[in-house]
Amino acid sequence: MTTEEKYVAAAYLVVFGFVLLYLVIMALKLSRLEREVGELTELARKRRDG
Amino acid sequence: MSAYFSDVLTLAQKDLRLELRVRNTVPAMLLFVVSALVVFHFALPAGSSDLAAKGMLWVAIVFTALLGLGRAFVAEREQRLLDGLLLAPCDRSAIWLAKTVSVLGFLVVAELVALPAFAIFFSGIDGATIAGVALADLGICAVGTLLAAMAVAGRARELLLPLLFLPLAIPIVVGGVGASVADDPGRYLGFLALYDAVFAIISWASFEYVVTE
Amino acid sequence: MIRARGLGRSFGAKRVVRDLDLDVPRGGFLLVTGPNGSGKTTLLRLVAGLLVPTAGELEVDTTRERVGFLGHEPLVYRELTALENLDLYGRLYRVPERRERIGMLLERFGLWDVRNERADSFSRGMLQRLSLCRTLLHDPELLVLDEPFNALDEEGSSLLDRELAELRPGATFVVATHDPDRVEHLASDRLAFA
Amino acid sequence: MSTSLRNNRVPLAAGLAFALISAAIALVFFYAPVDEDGLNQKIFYFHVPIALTAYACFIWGAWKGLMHLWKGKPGADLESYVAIHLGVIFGAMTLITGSLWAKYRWGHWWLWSERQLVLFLVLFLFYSAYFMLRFSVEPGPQRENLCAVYAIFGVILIPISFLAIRLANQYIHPIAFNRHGPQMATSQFATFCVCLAAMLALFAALYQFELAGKRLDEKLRELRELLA
Repeated sequence: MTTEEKYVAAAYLVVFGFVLLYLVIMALKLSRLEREVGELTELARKRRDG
Repeated sequence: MSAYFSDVLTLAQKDLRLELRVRNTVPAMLLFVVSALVVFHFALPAGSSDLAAKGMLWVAIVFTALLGLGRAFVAEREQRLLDGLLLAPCDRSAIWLAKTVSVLGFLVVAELVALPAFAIFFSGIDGATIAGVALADLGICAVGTLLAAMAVAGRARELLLPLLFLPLAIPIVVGGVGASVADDPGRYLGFLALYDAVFAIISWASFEYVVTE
Repeated sequence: MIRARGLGRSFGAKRVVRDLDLDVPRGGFLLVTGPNGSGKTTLLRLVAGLLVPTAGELEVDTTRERVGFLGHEPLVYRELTALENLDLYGRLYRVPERRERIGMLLERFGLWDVRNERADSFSRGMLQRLSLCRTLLHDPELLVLDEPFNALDEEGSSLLDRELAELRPGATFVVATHDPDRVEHLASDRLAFA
Repeated sequence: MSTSLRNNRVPLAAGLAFALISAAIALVFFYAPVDEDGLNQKIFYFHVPIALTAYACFIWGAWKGLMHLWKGKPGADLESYVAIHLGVIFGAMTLITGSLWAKYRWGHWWLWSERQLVLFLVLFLFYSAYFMLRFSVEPGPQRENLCAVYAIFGVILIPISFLAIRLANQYIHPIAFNRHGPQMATSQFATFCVCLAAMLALFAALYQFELAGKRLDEKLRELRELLA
């Protein structure tokens, strides 16, 4: 690759790096939400039974 | 209208009386600005131009103002005294205006010492610089007072004010430094006046929201 | 005078006042009781307009200049004298014949002799008396009093008893206290926080 | 209900963003001609739309802030926060791609004469302080008001700072680089427009996505309180 191409590639990588990072953060958040919903469901179930 | 200004006067008088009685803010600002100028002398290597020193003057002014602004709501913050003022029937923007006026007064006193000190230590000061300082003071105090009221609502208030204030102070520094070093200070003074007008109006209009809990 | 429907106020995730319905007629006296941290102070600050509700609605049928609020803090400048503090508030509230009224109140609450002393030299009880002067200064029609007997000695308390009895017919009251027996005979409505 | 309608916007916006970004990349690399600046233009196609999108985020955030103060619209505070949050992310991307561009074109990582870049630095600092403000105040009506006021200050700061930086360049850097190369060809302009649309769609998708997540958070908290 020429230097020119390297810079262009770097710029694009930065942008997509950001988007991917965002995706990872969102995935982590999703798993947290899932866990919380699970806990709450458990709580609700206990209430119904108890 | 006259009722509004009499409220402003009453509140500003109160700040002045507190300052005269306790003498906390103004002496600190005076000492700080002179110390800063001395530090700047050592920060500028030999052969630095007078222009660089003029830039330093503006740094000193902004940070001195920050010192005063940090103290602006101390009396009200301790023991929730702001509640007392908010209960009163006066328009809430009058509280902002009065505080702006008193901080402006303190800053001007500090500059009455700082500018002659600068002229003695570094180089002379021309009319454009003085006009620039006067216009910049208005903007600094108008915006700074609002931000100080914001900062006291937060937990890390001493830390918060400089962070909020400095990005907004950049245009003031540009206008001020431009007015003191450029050949045609007019456009820089005009810019400062524009800044003052725009930000004074929105600070005035938004203070009520800032103090609503 | 005061009407609340589903009134709620939270601080962060903490709901201090929730789903409260309240009606206090003009000339009424609402006695608010409850343990520390149960929401008494929050309710009083809501009524006085120092807080905005986060849920429901609250109507208080008066204007800011007719509300007298006595809170935990005396709301006086420590570095100013008693007279200067009352003068400041007197000006802001545009009290007619300010000097006479201030003098009369200071006299009545036994602060006339210390009127030119700074508030930071006052004891807790004296500060409470000064704060009462501030609250009554502008002849309010709605009195919001949070622990008014706090820090008052026996003399001060009976002074306040007399004052409340005198004001009772002409004003609406919202009073929070740990010591409900003291004002029980004045109350028309009661609200107990759990 | 409006909630389900709102949730439907996420896949719609995401799909649109995906399609537009794919089209943009294809156009940039296979359609748009390489001009005499070399491949420089290829960075420009994403750098400038990202910068414009960041402005759009800040303006949208301030608009929502104004709606909060003016109309007291519920949820406007959250929307304003999410928009500004995304604005800061797009702003950071602008700074990094701009810095790469500057290095490539002029051989320096940072150029104070590059006005847009300096403006973004100022805005980046300003909006970073927004987060400090937001997270040092307890959630509640006061925080909502403070954030709304600060967001409105932000959009006023944008043109004021822009002017200030122009003025500052006159006494700091008298010689400005000529930024405008030759006129863009029609094909280049078309590519640029698609890139801009792609970035705006990306913003819309992330915005809806974040909002849905935050609303879900709030509902969960409420549920937890109800069950506790």
